[in-house]
Amino acid sequence: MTEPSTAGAVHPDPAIELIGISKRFGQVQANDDVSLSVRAGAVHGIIGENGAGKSTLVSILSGHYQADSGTIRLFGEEVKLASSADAIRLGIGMVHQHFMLVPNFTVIENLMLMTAKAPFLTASRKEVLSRLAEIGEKYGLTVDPQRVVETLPVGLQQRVEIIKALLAGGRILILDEPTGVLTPDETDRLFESLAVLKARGVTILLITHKLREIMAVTDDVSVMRRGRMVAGRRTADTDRQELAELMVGRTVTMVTNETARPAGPPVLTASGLSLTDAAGVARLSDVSFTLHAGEIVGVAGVAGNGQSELLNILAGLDVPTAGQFTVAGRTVSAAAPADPRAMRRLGVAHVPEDRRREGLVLPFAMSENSVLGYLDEARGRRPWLLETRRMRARCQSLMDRFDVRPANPRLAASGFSGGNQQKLVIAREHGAGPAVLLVGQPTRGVDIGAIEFIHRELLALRDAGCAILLVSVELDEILALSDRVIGMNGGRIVGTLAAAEADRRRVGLLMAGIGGTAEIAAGAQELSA
Amino acid sequence: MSGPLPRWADVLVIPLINVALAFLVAGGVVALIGENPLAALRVMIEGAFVYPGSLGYTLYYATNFVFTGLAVAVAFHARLFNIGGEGQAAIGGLGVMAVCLTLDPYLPGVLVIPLAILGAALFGGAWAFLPGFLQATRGSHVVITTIMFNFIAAGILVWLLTGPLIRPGQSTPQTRNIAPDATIPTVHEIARALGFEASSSPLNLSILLAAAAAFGVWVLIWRTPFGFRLRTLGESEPAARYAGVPVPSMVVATMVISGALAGLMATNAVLGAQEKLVNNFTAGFGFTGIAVALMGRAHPVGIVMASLLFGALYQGGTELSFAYSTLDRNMVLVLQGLIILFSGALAHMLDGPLSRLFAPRRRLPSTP
Amino acid sequence: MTEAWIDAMQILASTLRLATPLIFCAMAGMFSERAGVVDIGLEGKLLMGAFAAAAVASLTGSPWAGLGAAIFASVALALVHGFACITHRGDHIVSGVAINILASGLTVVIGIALFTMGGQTPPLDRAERFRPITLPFADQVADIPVLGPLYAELLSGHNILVYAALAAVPLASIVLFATSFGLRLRAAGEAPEAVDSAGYSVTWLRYRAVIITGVLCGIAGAYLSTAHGGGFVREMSAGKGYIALAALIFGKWRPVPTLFACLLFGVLESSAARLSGVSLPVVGQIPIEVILIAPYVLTVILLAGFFGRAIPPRALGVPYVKER
Amino acid sequence: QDFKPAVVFDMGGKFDKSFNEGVWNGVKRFMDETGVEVMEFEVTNETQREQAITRMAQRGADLVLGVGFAQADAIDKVAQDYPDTKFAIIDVYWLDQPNLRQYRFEEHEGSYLAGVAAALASESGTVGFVGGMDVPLIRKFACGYVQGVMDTKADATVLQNMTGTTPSAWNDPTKGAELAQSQIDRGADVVYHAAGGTGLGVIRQVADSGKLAIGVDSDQESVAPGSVLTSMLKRVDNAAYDTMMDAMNGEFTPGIVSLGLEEDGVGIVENEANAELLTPEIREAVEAAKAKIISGEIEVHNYEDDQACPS
Ligand SMILES: Nc1ncnc2c1ncn2[C@@H]1O[C@H](COP(=O)(O)OP(=O)(O)OP(=O)(O)O)[C@@H](O)[C@H]1O
Ligand SMILES: Nc1ncnc2c1ncn2[C@@H]1O[C@H](COP(=O)(O)OP(=O)(O)OP(=O)(O)O)[C@@H](O)[C@H]1O
Ligand SMILES: [Mg+2]
Ligand SMILES: [Mg+2]
Repeated sequence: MTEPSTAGAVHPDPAIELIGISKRFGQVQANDDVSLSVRAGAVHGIIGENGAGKSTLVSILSGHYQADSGTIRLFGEEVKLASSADAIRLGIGMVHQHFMLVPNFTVIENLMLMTAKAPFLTASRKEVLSRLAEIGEKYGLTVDPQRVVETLPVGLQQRVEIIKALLAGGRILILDEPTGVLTPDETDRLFESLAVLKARGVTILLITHKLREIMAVTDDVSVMRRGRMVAGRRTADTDRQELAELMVGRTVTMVTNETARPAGPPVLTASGLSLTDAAGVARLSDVSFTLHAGEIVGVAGVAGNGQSELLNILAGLDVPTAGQFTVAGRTVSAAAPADPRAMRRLGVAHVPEDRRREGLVLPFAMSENSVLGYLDEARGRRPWLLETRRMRARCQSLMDRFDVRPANPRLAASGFSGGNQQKLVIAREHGAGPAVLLVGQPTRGVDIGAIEFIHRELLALRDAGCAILLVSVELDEILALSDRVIGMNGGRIVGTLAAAEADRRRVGLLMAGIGGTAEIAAGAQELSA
Repeated sequence: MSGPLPRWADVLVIPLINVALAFLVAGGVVALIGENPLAALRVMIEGAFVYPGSLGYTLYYATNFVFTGLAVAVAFHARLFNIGGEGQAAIGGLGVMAVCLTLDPYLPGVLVIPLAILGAALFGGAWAFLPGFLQATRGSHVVITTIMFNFIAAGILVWLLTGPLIRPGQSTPQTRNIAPDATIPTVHEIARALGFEASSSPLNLSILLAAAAAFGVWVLIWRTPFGFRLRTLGESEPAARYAGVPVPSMVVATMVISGALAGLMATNAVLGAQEKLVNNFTAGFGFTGIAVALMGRAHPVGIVMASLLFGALYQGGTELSFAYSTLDRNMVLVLQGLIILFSGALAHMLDGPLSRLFAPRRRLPSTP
Repeated sequence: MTEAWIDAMQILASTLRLATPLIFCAMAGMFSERAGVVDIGLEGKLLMGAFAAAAVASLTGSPWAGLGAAIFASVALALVHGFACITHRGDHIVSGVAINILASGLTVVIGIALFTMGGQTPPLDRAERFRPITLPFADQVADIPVLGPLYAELLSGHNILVYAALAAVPLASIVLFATSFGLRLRAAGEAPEAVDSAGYSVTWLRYRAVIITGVLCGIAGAYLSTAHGGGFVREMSAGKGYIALAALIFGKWRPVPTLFACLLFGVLESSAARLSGVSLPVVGQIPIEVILIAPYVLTVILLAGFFGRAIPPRALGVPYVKER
Repeated sequence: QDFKPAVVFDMGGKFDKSFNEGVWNGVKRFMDETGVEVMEFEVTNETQREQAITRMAQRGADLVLGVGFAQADAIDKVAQDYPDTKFAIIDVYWLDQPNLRQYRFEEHEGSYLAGVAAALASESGTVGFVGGMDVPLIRKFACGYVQGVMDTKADATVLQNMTGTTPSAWNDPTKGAELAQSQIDRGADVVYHAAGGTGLGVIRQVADSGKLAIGVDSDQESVAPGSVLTSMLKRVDNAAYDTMMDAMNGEFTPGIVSLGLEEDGVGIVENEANAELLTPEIREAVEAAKAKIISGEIEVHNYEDDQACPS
């Protein structure tokens, strides 16, 4: 196994050269003639919208996928990466966007999964322990080898992934969106580790959506869009504005919520909502807020901080373990649970976070999807039968109204693009004329044109008096649409900001769990220090 | 990779090819044994359609398979795998007898028959209730529980047929006969009553019930809100939950309907043909339902067609035993296993090659 | 007292004999399921193995040749299962059902073709069977109280496959939990993508697992027809494959608890043999059917999670798909 | 050739070395002597019987022979449907059709002799009986056997087990072996079986343990040479042979034919092969008992008469 080169001795050739890489999945051209060069010993960032092909590209580099065409060179030598094993042999370690760990194995078992060469584990165990000690010493990365992985916090699980990647040889380390699941604190610690690794001569390829991170830790940055590599910059020579525009391919002029509006009467009041999961972990703690007619309340937070649980409770999908909420005169609590159908009858519509799994039944025709959750719309004179014609007609009108293409109700949902699928889901919920609309990640994986359309529709719906609760991990989306912003962290509401006082920095602090105006001020100083 | 297949190919060509493959392999086995597969096939076809009464037998078997096939299919649509058709049918038989043994001395046949049919459905459904309930509430896999329930049903039936229900003074594990007017009339009896020549066979009017059941299942699955929810659950449980489908009760309801359909097989076999409850009368037909449902792509029309095929195979297969000393009807079991393998487990083996065959023009220019 | 003790030892010895095929099959299923492949087809492989063993033993006169044939036949079915489930991502349960039905048809069809005896093989004579082995000094120590009967009645006097079944349990433990292969095999059933990203082929691991399953089921089959039984009769597996699967679940996919589950089912069966027609104090004569269905009822109760819930391997039954 | 006889074997199969095989031997003798082809079918499932018998009649069989009481209902029904065809059935005596002959064997008498032999051959004083399906017919075997044992050795113990309650009990040799072993464990050193194919397992297990077995229906010496004390013969072969001959020669008569010791319809094997096991003393005792039964001095209780066994 190759030892990482020592600090300072930088290889003359680029550590990684990808030339003309293409990869197609079925109908999707995930990578289209992509070329990339990464300097040895540098931290190289890759950015791009959802679905731009970033993960695909690095998965090719780690041998997980095989490119349809193109050449790969490592330190000047052309290599063939027929499997992950080849990449590992060549010293490429990868931390995947979704962890590649066996959750109910111990840390050391997970590490041995890759390293064990001898038939029996006793020998391998000794070897891994000594390598682990070495890595701890060299890079400052330590973890209890006997712990079962699923009992570790996410940050530590990620550290196990990094250690695994380093065990592979540690010449090149690839991290695919490593911070998406981390708390700001954990993120900071990750970046500290990366600095050490870099100092030790490891070449690092970092994928992230967060321009702040790109600016903070990378030396170079490449931008992907729709499967192509569209630009490469020295980080020092660029700024966030330029990168953002490169990413989406044009100047970003999004609709924003300019008109400050007087809030209407309260339509949904939540008090003390809490949810403890089967494992006894508190997912949501004591959440209270009021939603008024004609306002959009944005819920900001890093994924996994209770927003999804909140949406599910309000939609009737989960029952709160404590607390209650009231809507349209009905109070829902553990003692008086409501199911999604009951919530819909109360005028609560719900655009789920995961449209492919929840919001749609992919093999169903669009017409059938257009009545999902609203079967009454499909009943005819004989209420025990569904009327296909009614269903199609309804779907057709939704499709026309929301510009869903192709506008054919008979086609299966699976054949539509993400943006069009999402438009149908929003059209369906919109069409119910709701008093409250719960929206989760309305524009995830949706292209910019559709984003604009969806945003406009949400604002129009609000103007018509609907109360909208918007959950999104996209800070920009929250800022653009919200009349008020609720910051969530660790299942709690950390603070609430009015549209006027909400800016990136303040909302970012809320997401980091730092709430209250005084605290914000203190936190801001701390961060800038 | 290539795009999806045209619908007609998916619905028609693929099942036919899969069945053809099964026949091919089975033919190979016959050849290996040293017999001519075509000659054997001919014996089976003649045995299924040509001899007097053989068509009646073929349709009688097919009727059984329609019920058990529909039972499997309904559960399939909710992505539940009900392997318990065998046990549910057996208990359905008990349902028929529960009604007939208690009521046929007192009530006229016209009243007993509908009650007995109801009994078959109720008992069959009840036997599927617990596996469904355990799946819905405790997550016990319905596949394993239904297998266990098959064994338990067989045990209960043996106990009853050798004990409390045995016809007095008899050794064979079976009940007394149902009063003649309380049985479902056979087709040859009716034909003879109308003055036609008809060789006797167990084919009886339950076949009409089977046809009605097939149509009913079609309406239920594709035309009712219940069916919509059931299919939603089958395609995506998260979507079903999102849409407000009460998942646990849906699972239970689906299993009960599935079990009731399997139980109805007893109306054909017990109330129509044997006119008494015989041990082991289900004879593996519950398992055949799996092959039928897979081959018929869980659609009532497909199931009716597949049932006819299997009816012919079962009837024709018996003829093998008469015609050959080296072959017997177990050849049909081999064929059945192969059909499940090819049209079920290996269903998508041919998708790739076929879609290339069907859609050469739809292929996108791929990067060199 | 000694009488009762000897009785107990004899019942346990019978238990051991009856549990042997269950142990083999359950260990077989453990390999497959730990690697992520559901195996409801244990029953079919067991039956096929039983047939192949008896047929070849009868034709060649050697039980060892029969054992080899059983392993071969059972592995062949295992590979069909692998081909459907691993290579073609077919439904594991459908494939298993197909294999069970196929086996119950093929054994009879081939049996009739070979022997024209209605699907059975000719009864095997002594040389064609695995014979009981009397352990050294069994007769001498038989009279020593307590330990004597334990050795002479319980441990001694079984055929070699019974001892092999007992050895299979620690062996399975070692392979699964102390070797690199076992580690990766288990990982393939928990998180196949982790195995893949570590540079090992999930497909090949799973294939090896189903092959091991085939081998063990083959041995179980050979035991049924050439060791415990003296020839093949149709459907002689009689649901043992399903019971083994239940034992595997009951044992939470762990070797030692699974062994005990097998022994529990074995006790039920052996007491069924001894209790038939016997009138017990208090309860009187237990209907034989009650004892016969007890394993199945027990399994359902276990599955319902009333004795603690079994958590299956996470990727069990999930085909590993790299690219959609 | 015009005469077309047919035989429908029952569960257990025609090579069960026992009941069905006995019939098969008679059928074979008939075929060998007359050159007539006999159509045959083996039932493997309860639902096949009626179809198989019907099919035989349909195919133009002049005589259809059903093997075993389980076919009673089916043959009763088909006999009505095909009044021109002749039918015969073994082990049934309760039907009434003008074209049906029924054979009844006095198995209790033969079993009595088996009991005498077992009691005398046993050293431990404990002997066993393994029955197949638990039905009155098999209880009749057991009952006669017990009487034979007790009359010979009053302090003997007889262990009894039935294999099961369904027809599959006729074909479960492994279970038979386990039952035999459990009896041996409890001290039995002679085990008599009346269990069809299941009995093969009984004999094998008994032989493996170095004890003695008593076979049933046919001479089962060949199953485990040197370990079979004797076999209780039930001359179903004669029944099969006679029926076919009669039917061919136009001498077929309906009604019940009873075959006991007197008619040589039952008995036990006494020949060269078991000369060593079945010692002259035993043979003597058996002969004496046989004479007494025929003369009526000993009355062997028939379980079927009152569904009970005096013990
Ligand atoms: N295994 C796969 N099978 C089919 N299509 C895939 C597969 N993996 C990715 N894709 C498709 O390829 C395209 C590029 O995906 P990729 O995961 O590389 O994007 P990404 O840039 O990493 O996006 P994100 O920021 O959301 O992670 C998308 O359209 C995606 O749907
Ligand atoms: N992960 C995926 N797996 C399979 N097919 C996919 C995947 N992602 C997208 N597709 C299919 O690829 C096609 C193109 O999808 P894509 O999302 O790239 O369209 P698009 O041009 O971006 O449209 P839109 O602007 O509406 O998002 C669609 O038919 C879609 O169903
Ligand atoms: Mg990605
Ligand atoms: Mg898109």
